[in-house]
Amino acid sequence: MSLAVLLAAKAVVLVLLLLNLVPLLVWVERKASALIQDRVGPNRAGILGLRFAGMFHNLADVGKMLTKEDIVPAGVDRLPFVLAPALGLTVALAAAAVIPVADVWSSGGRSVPLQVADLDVGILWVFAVSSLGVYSIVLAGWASRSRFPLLGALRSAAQLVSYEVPLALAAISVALCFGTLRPNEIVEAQGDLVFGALPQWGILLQPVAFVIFVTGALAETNRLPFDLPEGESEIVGYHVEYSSMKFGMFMMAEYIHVAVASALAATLFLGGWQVPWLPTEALRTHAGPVLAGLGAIGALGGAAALAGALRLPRGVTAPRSRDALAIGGLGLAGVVAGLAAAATGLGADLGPGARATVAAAAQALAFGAKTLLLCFGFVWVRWTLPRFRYDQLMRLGWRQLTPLALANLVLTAGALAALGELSR
Amino acid sequence: MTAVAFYALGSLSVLAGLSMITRRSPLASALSLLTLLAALAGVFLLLEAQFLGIVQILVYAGAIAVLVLFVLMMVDLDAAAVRAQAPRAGSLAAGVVVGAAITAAVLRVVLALPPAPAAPIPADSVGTARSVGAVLLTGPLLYPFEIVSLLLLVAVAGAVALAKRKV
Amino acid sequence: MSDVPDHRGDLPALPTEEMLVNLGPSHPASHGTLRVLLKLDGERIVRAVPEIGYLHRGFEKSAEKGSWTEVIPYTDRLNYNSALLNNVGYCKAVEALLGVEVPPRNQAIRVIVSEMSRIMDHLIAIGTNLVDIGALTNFWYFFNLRERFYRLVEKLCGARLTTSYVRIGSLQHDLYPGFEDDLRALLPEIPRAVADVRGLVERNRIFHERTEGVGAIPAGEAIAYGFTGPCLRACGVPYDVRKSHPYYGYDQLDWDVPVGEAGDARDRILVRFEEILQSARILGQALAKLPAGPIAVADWKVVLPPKERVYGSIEALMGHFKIVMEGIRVPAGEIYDSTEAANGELGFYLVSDGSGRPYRVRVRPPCFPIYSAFPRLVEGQLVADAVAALGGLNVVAGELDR
Amino acid sequence: MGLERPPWDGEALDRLAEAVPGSVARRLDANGQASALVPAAKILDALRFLRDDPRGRFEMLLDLAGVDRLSLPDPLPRLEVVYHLYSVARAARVRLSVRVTEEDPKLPTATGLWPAANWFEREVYDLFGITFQGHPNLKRILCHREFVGHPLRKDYPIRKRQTVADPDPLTDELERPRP
Repeated sequence: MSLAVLLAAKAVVLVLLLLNLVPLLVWVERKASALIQDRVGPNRAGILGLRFAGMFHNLADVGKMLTKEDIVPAGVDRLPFVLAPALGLTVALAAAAVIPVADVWSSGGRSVPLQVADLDVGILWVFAVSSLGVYSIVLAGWASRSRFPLLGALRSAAQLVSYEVPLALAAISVALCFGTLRPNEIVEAQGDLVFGALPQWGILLQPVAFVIFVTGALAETNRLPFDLPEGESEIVGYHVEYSSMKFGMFMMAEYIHVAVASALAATLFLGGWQVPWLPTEALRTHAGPVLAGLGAIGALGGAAALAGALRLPRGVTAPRSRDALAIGGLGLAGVVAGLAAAATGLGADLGPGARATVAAAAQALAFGAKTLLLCFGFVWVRWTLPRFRYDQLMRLGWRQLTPLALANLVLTAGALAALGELSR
Repeated sequence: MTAVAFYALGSLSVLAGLSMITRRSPLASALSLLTLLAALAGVFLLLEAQFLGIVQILVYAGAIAVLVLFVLMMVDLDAAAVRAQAPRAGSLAAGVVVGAAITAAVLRVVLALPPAPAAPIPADSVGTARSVGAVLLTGPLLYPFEIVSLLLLVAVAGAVALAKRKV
Repeated sequence: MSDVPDHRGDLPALPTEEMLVNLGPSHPASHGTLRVLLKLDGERIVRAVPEIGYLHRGFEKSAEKGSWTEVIPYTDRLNYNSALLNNVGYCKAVEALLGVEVPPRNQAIRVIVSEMSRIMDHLIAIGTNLVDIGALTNFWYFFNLRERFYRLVEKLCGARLTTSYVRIGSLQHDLYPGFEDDLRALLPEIPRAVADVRGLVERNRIFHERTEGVGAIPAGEAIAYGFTGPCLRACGVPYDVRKSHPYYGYDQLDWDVPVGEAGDARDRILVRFEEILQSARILGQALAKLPAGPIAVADWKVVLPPKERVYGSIEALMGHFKIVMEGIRVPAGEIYDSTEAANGELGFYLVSDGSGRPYRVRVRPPCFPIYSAFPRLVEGQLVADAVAALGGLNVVAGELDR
Repeated sequence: MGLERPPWDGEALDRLAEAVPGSVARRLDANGQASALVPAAKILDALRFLRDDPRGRFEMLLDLAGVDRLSLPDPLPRLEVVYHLYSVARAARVRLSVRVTEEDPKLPTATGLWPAANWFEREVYDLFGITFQGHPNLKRILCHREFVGHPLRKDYPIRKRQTVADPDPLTDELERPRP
């Protein structure tokens, strides 16, 4: 039964992690767009005078979403109308279940895979589950009994089904290279080196697939330049008739989709939890220096926060002095904790459990960094490109990406067959 | 536990199937179909046929049922118009006959199967992508599989040609 | 990838029911209160029926109620993105009917405020058009510059939007000391902002695909529909009132009329880009040549005498009294006079009965005939094209509905 | 810097008087602007001549506006429609005026000559109550469709309040053939 408890615990942690990633991504989106657009971005909402560079706007948004009147327009199909946002959120969360955040934690005969479900066909699971996300949009558009949402739903049904094809083909090329569909095995395989120097990441083996995958992922997450189901300046979107937290759930689902897509792209192409040049065994053997390195990174981050805080206006009356104090305090705490960790890593002798934990932490950090980098890429693209038109989108999907992905797949298979890799 | 899950999923799929053919609203029918497909995928997963279960969702729920919905949205059937076409006695009877025939055929096949092996099937032996691939692409099923693929390709080409001509 | 402007060949045709969709009167892409009823076959527009009048305020009727001067604030509200251009256009028409000519300094100032206004209008037109096709960031690059212009306008006129700066035969007041420096400091910002936005769109394939051939109209048809301004120039017709019928010394300045070729949404945007730069050129030259001297005509029947003179002399007092009580007496007659506003030829057809009140103030708003061609521009194209085309026309409801 | 008047093409009107007999009832040139009073029966011919005359080439209907002459010195016939034509090629303008009586405010439509006339004429119809015969879609354009009266007429009571509520479904125009 402890297996079930562990599974449940991992699922809860994953869901909480993803749900908390949403405000972070929203914040990144707002601040990054502000940076790109030459403006300040959110900086007003605060708690006790603390503002934290607009971080609390997300809290305010949650309060707003939860307390706004929840309007269900007359004439809608009630059940699907209510079901749609919940479905979207559920599906987005479920897709992440097979993605490993670190290598299997093992110590003294016990081993815990650091992912919710270690499926043999894990990659397919992500596609299968996220392909259900289209129902959320289609049902929302249909049930609203309104023309603009219906247009959004039509666009969405066509778009999501179309882009799944190149997306899956790109992923399958990678799976071919590594000979498995199990995410953890794919990541493990990416720890090997090619030419004796470079980590054998998916992006090195399959650069074309990476481009196709990221393009398809943008389309699957309904982000610019593929945000046609939403298309706020044209058809206003499939969720026009939604308000309050129902609308909020669509938004959350979108950001979770972004996170999941980034995580999957990191898993397939950027080596997942692999710390470059440091396979799990090496991390465990040298857990002390690794911990010291992590501590040093934390200390550097803390120092950066402290330095930033020192540049904020200070003084009793300055509006951001409390921010300076709080951020500076946190930065100081980070420096102290980082240095302490570094000292522990260098001084103390770690047990096998601790060694595995340190290795897993380093890998989880690497994975998180890669995922967030890709998420930032999503944001960056959104604020740079205009939106496609429906026919252009379809043309890109069917006439360019799909043949390209097919050719890539055939070439990959041919190359692997020539190298005799397929008989493994 | 497996048995409980099996009976739950089984009855869910039967209910969803019934709901699919009895619902007046096409949308409700489509949603019932979706539920049915998901429940069947669950059954496959219980049988350690991971690949099949997930492909079931990916292909049928994720693509085909979406296309069904897509067409439904385009056509936007009026519920009243559907109600007006109440099933006639003749077609109802024909349905019962055909249904009974199919059930009989399925039962015959199922009853003729050898009894289930006593030991549980090892998880990695049949349901994985590797084992399915081995059966389909290297075994005696390779030629039928490829012929079916060709047939589907021809069907797609034919559909495109027909749709284009209608312009 | 094909470049056919007509998308019929590109989408496989599905026989589907036609759907009616109301774009507006409240829609994010209408930038005001416009309404278009669209009949759609899937996403393709079979029929577009525009309805206007949601912002009809009876400008022409209101103008008949007060004195000639009292019309000026109403003109602010025509194309509210470039109120100064409307002020100049109206006052120039009344002065033409009066037969007076404003002094050179006044003319130069009018050129300066007109071009500032034109730049501001084009910034918003391009910015919002790009927003309509999903490129949101450009909007801020332009609006930051526009905001700096607005600060300048506010410093000059005391208002940002409703300027009412120009007076018949005069101006509200002369430039404040230091205006030239403020404007000169702003001039280098203009090409910088344009370069920022061009950098994002000019070699962006999505931008070109979204705008090329969208809402296109050949030159001959554009003329028949009464297109003027950037929309006509995008078709390749170099018609600009400032060049063809120069006023205020535009002919003595060195600038060019940019033209496009295809008359589509892309050329409208590109022409406006270029016009912003040309206006910046004009601004630089006008600043360099800004003459000294009075800003008001020396006729107390047209402009209010200076306050110190009113207190000191009976003639000035009489003049002041007459203008305030009766208004400016414009001789009976009719006149059509036009200027180049941001959207095209802004014409005023004035009829005076010789009293101090306008008998008829007819305004020819440039976007009225342009918008009337909207169904012609978008039928057969996709919903997204309608939105992209609408933004390029820069239809301003204040001017359209009056 | 002079106050430059745009060239107004009086000669085109002279040619018009010659080519279309009876089309120029009177010249109304004023303030240096060439203008002619044209009888309602001749207006279409006059417009067509000016548009097609190779020496005139007034290919643009710049403006079309109404005037209620009720309290002008020359008040009858009461309603006037003013056409401003522009030649892009020659940068020249002319003005034509047509007057119709209050009792029979009818004019032929110019939509066959210029598509621009469509909305201009609708506006004049809306605000002055002049009907343009043969117009493909003569309905109000600025005022609400339930509005009663023609507001730019001088005798329209400006204090009058009207309740207009029912939006125009516009579906009638969907079926109308495009001119």
